[in-house]
Amino acid sequence: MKKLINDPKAVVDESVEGFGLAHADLVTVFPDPKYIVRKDAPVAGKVGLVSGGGSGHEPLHGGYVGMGMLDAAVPGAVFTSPTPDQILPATLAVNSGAGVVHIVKNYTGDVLNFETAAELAQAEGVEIRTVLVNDDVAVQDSLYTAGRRGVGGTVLVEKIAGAAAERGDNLDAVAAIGDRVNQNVRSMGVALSACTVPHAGVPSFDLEENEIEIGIGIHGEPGRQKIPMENADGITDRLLDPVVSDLGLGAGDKVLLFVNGMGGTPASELYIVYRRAAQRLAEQGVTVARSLVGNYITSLEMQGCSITILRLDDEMTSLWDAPVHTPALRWGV
Amino acid sequence: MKKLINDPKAVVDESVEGFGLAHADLVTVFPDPKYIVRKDAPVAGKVGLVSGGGSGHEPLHGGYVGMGMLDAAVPGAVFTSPTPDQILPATLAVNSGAGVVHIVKNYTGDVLNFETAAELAQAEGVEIRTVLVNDDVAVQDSLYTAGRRGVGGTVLVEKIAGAAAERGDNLDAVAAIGDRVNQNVRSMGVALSACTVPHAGVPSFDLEENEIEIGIGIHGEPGRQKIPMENADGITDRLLDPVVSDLGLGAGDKVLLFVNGMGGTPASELYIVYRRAAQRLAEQGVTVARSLVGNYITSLEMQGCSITILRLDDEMTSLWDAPVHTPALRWGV
Amino acid sequence: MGLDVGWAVRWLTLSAQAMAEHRVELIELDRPIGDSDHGENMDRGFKAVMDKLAEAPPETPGAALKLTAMTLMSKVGGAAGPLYGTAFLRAATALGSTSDIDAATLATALQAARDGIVARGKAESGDKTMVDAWTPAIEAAAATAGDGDVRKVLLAAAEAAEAGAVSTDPMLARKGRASYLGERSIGHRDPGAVSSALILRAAAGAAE
Amino acid sequence: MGLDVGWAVRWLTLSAQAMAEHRVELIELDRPIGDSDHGENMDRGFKAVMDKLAEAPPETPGAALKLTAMTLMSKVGGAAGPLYGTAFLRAATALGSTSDIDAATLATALQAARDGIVARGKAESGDKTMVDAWTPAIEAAAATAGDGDVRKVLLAAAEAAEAGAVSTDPMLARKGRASYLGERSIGHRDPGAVSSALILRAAAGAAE
Ligand SMILES: Nc1ncnc2c1ncn2[C@@H]1O[C@H](COP(=O)(O)OP(=O)(O)O)[C@@H](O)[C@H]1O
Ligand SMILES: Nc1ncnc2c1ncn2[C@@H]1O[C@H](COP(=O)(O)OP(=O)(O)O)[C@@H](O)[C@H]1O
Ligand SMILES: [Mg+2]
Ligand SMILES: [Mg+2]
Ligand SMILES: [Mg+2]
Ligand SMILES: [Mg+2]
Repeated sequence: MKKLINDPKAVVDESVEGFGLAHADLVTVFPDPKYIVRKDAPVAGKVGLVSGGGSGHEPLHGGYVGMGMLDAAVPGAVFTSPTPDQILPATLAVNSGAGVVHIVKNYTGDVLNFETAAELAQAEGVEIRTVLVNDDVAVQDSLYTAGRRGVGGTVLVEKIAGAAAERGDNLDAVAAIGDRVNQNVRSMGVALSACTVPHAGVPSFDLEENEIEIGIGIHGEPGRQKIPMENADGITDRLLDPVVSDLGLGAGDKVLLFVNGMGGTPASELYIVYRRAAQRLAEQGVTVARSLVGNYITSLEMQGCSITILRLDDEMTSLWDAPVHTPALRWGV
Repeated sequence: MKKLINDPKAVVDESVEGFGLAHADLVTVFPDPKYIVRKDAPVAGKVGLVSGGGSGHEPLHGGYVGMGMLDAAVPGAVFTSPTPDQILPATLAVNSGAGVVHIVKNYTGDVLNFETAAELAQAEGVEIRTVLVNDDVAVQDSLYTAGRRGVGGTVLVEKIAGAAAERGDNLDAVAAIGDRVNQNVRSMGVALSACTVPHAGVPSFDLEENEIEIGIGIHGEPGRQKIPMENADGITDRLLDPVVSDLGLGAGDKVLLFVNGMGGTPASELYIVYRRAAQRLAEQGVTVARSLVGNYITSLEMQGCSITILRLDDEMTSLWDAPVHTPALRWGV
Repeated sequence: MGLDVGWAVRWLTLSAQAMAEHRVELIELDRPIGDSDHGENMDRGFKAVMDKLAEAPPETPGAALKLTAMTLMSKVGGAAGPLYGTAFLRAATALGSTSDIDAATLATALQAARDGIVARGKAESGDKTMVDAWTPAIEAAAATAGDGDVRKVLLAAAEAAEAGAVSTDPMLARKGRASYLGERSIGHRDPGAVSSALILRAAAGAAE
Repeated sequence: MGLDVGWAVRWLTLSAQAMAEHRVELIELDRPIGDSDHGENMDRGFKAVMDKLAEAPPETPGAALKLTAMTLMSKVGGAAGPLYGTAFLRAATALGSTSDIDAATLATALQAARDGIVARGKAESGDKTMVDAWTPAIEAAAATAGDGDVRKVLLAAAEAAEAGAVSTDPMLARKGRASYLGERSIGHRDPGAVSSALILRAAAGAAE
């Protein structure tokens, strides 16, 4: 394991500290308990948006704190959901009285910790709504499992719900648009290599030189199946097809196509995947109205990518286009 | 070698095609000879800015084509400078009559090919100025070598010269500000792993499990020396100190601190490096007035980073802050 | 002779030792069917419990367990943090302010802990989670409580939990991160069940 | 008997074969002291030359070399593209419209090629570049030209270029990418010197 780190136990502390120094114009970092708050929070009259989860997915979530997106992010240890004693003060810090929406990726740990924090916040008089993100089609959605994971769709939920909050939507409306994004977004990922959690020191799964793992999540957890290495077009089809069919996409649909890098894959390769996905969608009469290509929700230094598609309507499109000013996503301002 | 590619010989073609599809609102891609042009080029009355070089450094240079930065980018084969028959039409396409500045990283191949293209363009009546970027302190600057390489500073030259062109500076003025940035910027990089050029199929150099390569460039070329692995703070100091001393930085100086990822290193690690660098600069009384952290000039999937420092004056600062709208860098608009 | 606050503190201390010793093993168990952090999480959490115990020594076993609950909830994160937090909190509540725990109270407290885990995590027996260690453990505790010997209760619980952890090997996971793997989760032992067995073994050890 | 356009086309064809055959070797040579692309660049360039020759067969040796120059300049990129492009262009200019190259003209054309490389790249002998193959090659060509035998000139040039390529092993690079390595460039053979020797060997082979 070669990493640009000091003490493996200090990775999150030092990284978040550096993040706070680099983006002191946009965010304030609280070190203990650790959370990241939009510089001008709480914004009077605005619904607050809080998300969080294990670290190692940067720029998610801290990189999305700022105007038009999150009011606070709560980073846990690497790949470990944060604790209520972090989530609660973050929630209180961004509550202007209009209530707070928790955006939670559907993992047992995240759900349980946010649940506790929401109870505690409500006990302190803050109205809470929770938007659960579960867009990963690699996982069977069933009553008898933990359900689908929240992956790439999370970025889109945060952006669009954030824009709704910024324009002044009320608590229920912000949560509703977040839910609507979640209902219309699906993702699937692939790993060409595993990642190494600093405190573990060994790769999170084993892959032969000629194997890839299809259907991975974002926690270095193994995926749906190992298959022999294929070329980019073949891999793209394996990710795209289940996403398209789960969404029931067809001619006339307008979508946002998001090709996400897992951290260790160069942009040039993501564009090769994007090319194939865009061509396939065009063949099916689906219009790619918006695009996002890059490392937006990662798994440390894992090589691989995920494809996320959001079926757009006019409101989601205009909320996507609305100004955003965060360390990792910025436009219109 | 596991990569998200199809035919290794088609990597640049397919990647640039995907890039053009994803950013069709900002750029036009010409496939053969290959170059990328700002959608609204030539901009009447504006000096044109053209840069280029080998592919594999994405988002450099194509990602910086757009309002406030480059008018055209010319991608060569992976790590191979482009040819005059690409550079010439790119130059002609962005010439509004106000002349064109070539921003050239100081590598023999880039210099020779841009030189030929400049001659050909001048023969067609286009006034050309060339800004040579050579900011890499890892290389001895001497009359008896190819001189210092152009690395991280290139991004800053392109942004700041681009802003000068956008505000209407004339040809000599744009070239002059580009030169001024180059004179005030220095960089140094480290590799924790090598990268693999697709057509070569083997890593560009060998590193033991416990070795790192200090002073690498951006072409997978070996660096100044191999040393045993160190922690992030130690590595940061090895990069920062030569940059600071070569620039002659001292108390009272204002700088832009740019921590760049080489492609395979997660953002969290870059912020650990940023933290140390910012702390060390603060100790020396140097003010970090602007920051940039992320993958902006890469070496395929190489693990590692570079530190670039630009000594700022008021004009450079305001040109840095000026609006920019490109696929990879965007603010103020 | 019941169990006093000294036992509770010894229990937590032995648990902390066990988490430190088995940290790598628990990480390794969490690797094939999870995200390689369970050992790290538990070790971090129990180290924090030790710090808290040193800062403000509790006066009753219930207070010790409540302090443990709050610390695990705030330091562990992940799935295990809230689950163990709830378990210790419910056990603490069951104990109330008693300073001398008899066998029946002990069995009730263990039952409350297990029920807390189930209430939070909604897992059933056979879902390949820590519940598969706790359920046989409380059954064994209930079966032995009649004898009135707290040590015997704890030993029975620990042994049953260890067997329960082993029993997760052939199970197909239906809760937590391992459930994403479907069939591929079969053949691996659940890390949370193993840490649960270690904690119950520590409880027995503390009563020696 | 001088050299005609048939020789020129055979030369280029054999060069293209040599680049394809030695592609991996040239990439490997470019790895420790460069960026692992020289073989790929040369192979791509000479394949393009073959296509051009097929499209519009040249009428004179000079026309063949000019077409080669333009193609290498537009297809190779890197340092080698402009350098070889200039070399072939200067040689073509030296040949003018002659359709029958005698030994003296041949030596002059080779000298013009070398001078073109030096004019573009500013390298001196001993800088560890292709110049270290070309300089001994043109010296050998000049020394043998007096005999009037073009084959002898080409063989002498090829042999000298091969020796010249070997002579780069102990040199410290002062030009091109290898110069970044300073002392670490010592002990490696310059890839451009090797490709130059291959091209000159092809020239001799074409005259057999
Ligand atoms: N719904 C659940 N009910 C009971 N136990 C669970 C549940 N989900 C997960 N667990 C337990 O938690 C353990 C994993 O804990 P840990 O690795 O610390 O958290 P995470 O899965 O968030 O990384 C599993 O081995 C399992 O025993
Ligand atoms: N200034 C120079 N003069 C002469 N030859 C040079 C010079 N710089 C580089 N070369 C030659 O070019 C070769 C490298 O070519 P190539 O690998 O194709 O280009 P690049 O170095 O741009 O990747 C070197 O081996 C050397 O022989
Ligand atoms: Mg976890
Ligand atoms: Mg090259
Ligand atoms: Mg885990
Ligand atoms: Mg090369």
